[in-house]
Amino acid sequence: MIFLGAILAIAVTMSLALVRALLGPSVYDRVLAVNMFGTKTVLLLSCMAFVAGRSDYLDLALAYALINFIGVLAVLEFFRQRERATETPEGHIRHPKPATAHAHAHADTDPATDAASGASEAAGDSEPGA
Amino acid sequence: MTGLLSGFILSLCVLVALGAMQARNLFTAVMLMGIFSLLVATEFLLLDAPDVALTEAAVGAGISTVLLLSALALTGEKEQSRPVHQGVATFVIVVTAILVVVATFEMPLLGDPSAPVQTHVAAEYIPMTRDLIDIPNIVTAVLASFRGYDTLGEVIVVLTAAIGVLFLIGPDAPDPRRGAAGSPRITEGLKHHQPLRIVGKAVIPFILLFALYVQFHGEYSPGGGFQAGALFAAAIILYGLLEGRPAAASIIPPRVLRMMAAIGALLYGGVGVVTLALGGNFLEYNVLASTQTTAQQIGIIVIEAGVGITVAGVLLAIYHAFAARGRA
Amino acid sequence: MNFILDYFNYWIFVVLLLIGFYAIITRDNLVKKLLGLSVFQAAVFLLFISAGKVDGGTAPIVLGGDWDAVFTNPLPQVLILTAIVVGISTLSLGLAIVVRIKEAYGSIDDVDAMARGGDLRPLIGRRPGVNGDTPSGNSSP
Amino acid sequence: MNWVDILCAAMGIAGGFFVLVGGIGALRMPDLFTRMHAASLTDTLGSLLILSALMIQFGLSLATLKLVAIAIFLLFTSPVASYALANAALLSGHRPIVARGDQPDELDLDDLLIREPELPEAGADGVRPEQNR
Repeated sequence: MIFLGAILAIAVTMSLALVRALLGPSVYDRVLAVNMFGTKTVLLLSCMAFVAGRSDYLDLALAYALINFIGVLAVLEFFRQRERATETPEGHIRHPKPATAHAHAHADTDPATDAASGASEAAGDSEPGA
Repeated sequence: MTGLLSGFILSLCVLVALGAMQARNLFTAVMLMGIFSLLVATEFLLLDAPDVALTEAAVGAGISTVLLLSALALTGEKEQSRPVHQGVATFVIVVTAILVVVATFEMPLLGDPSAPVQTHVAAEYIPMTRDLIDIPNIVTAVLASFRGYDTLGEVIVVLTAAIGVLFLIGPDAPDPRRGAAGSPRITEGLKHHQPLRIVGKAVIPFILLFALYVQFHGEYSPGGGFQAGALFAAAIILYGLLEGRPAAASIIPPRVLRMMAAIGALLYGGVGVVTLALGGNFLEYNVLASTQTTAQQIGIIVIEAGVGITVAGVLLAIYHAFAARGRA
Repeated sequence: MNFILDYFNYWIFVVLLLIGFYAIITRDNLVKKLLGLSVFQAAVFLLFISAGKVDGGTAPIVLGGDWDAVFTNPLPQVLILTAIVVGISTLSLGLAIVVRIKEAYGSIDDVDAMARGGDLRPLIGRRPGVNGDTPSGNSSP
Repeated sequence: MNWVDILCAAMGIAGGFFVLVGGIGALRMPDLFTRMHAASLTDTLGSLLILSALMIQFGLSLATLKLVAIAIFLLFTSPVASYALANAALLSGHRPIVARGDQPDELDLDDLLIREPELPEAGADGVRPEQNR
């Protein structure tokens, strides 16, 4: 019962993070929410281990913490590959500010991006539905 | 209190599943499936199944996210098509729903000790584990000894799936883009992020250590070959993400991984052959040593090692196949 | 009301099962179908694990040699533990097929149209080695 | 309830409070970077408080060692993951909302960002040949 308050707060925070993951709007928000959710799961499991009186459940919490980190890195690697493979990353920016367009233009003049887009054109990287 | 928490987790499960299925962007769907997997794993723990929860966390939330993302990098993340067959689908769903709900009324209540599932063979396993095998983790005892044939079959299925994946997209499969002029050379990983590299590389040995702990302490705490194999694979994949896939391939070359996948299954089957040669039945561990519990424990440790080797080899071979596809 | 709460976990499993099933039928995108399959699969896993739960029981790992405690049924846990690993193997096999379809047809949506076209040649592909498929010295433009 | 339990309950509630604040911040803040800020900062403190309370409750045992491992792990990976995520978001063209002036582009972040170095010419670099076989 000692950790009732903590468990309650963690459970509520899990649902808040979930709402953020469902709402988005950008993919980065979702990744942030997934990361948060993972941390909260680790805490919840640790508390559950205490409540159940079984310290072997802590192995699980440890495994979750490790796996969560790998998940975030996999996402970052995915972003990096996408930046390389496609000229403009599509569908992940719904920023209300007009600055977005400018930022994009800026990114397009970046030599690295140019090189990558040239490469993907040369490869005939077929877009879906083309 | 556990019941309330369980209900809460299950409700979140439904929400996330709905969100994942509705998302038009497949990346979003994969992210939500990661959360879904964590929720399901937590629910497994609430239902007193720590071994299953550990497997789901390592495999479902970790490896499966990595594999789905590397597949999405190859196939694109936008869902182009609109939902189809909605009328037919609604009809099928309603019929299925009615059938399943009617069947549900026949189900015993959650936690009923007199439910049919509790009263037959399962009730025998616990005292038999105490008398014949004497290891604290009953799940491991059932997995590796009482239902050893079953697990051997599962290991073979996992191996077969990996063979299928390697036939389809492995290094020997036809790949129109490999070596073609201008194909993207994505080999560097996250090397340019110095903080990630430092922290990540500091963490990898601990993941490997933890994997070994889960493997060899699996008779005493949640764990075993399946979980340890997945965690070991996760550690190597982490290295591959940080330093680029070729670096990971230079630690354990894919050739060795394929051999590992086969050797693990062979080790498992080999124990069966040895017991046959010693005059027992297939996978009858009792002939391995003079006292029964020692013989059983030897058998369990060896076949769990086989399972771990196979699972690690299979998952890593699959990771390499996806990550190397279409790259120069 | 009591009756709804008694069977609450079963209702959730039914709902999850149907969500997955609906996605498998109505989504043409192949990756989405596989994700639907995962949800469906998770519902079955949850059903099995909850079948093994015993009131007042604890996880089937003996603490401190106390063999007389009430334990949750280990059998469904064993079945599902292996099924999860088999599940990811089949998922990756499915993804491998999807990747090949994408390479051959340029799309992973609208599979019916591909099937009607009946042209399987792109899937068969070229033999390795034809396309400069040597381990080194590749990718020179 | 002795004073240790009361201390642990207080730490648990304080940790829960910070975790909750982080959750509310992640939901209510106006843009990605403020959300990230809310989430990652409170995460660290909240997690540490809750885990320390658990450590005190478990006493000197293997469980405490595992909790220490979890705490250290979260302490290192969580900020690093936040950093990398923010970097990826900035690289992709997200810009934080700044209060002064209406031109967020005045914020020149280019020198701060860590970009992937350009790939060298094929064959001329030190990348190992593929080891697929």
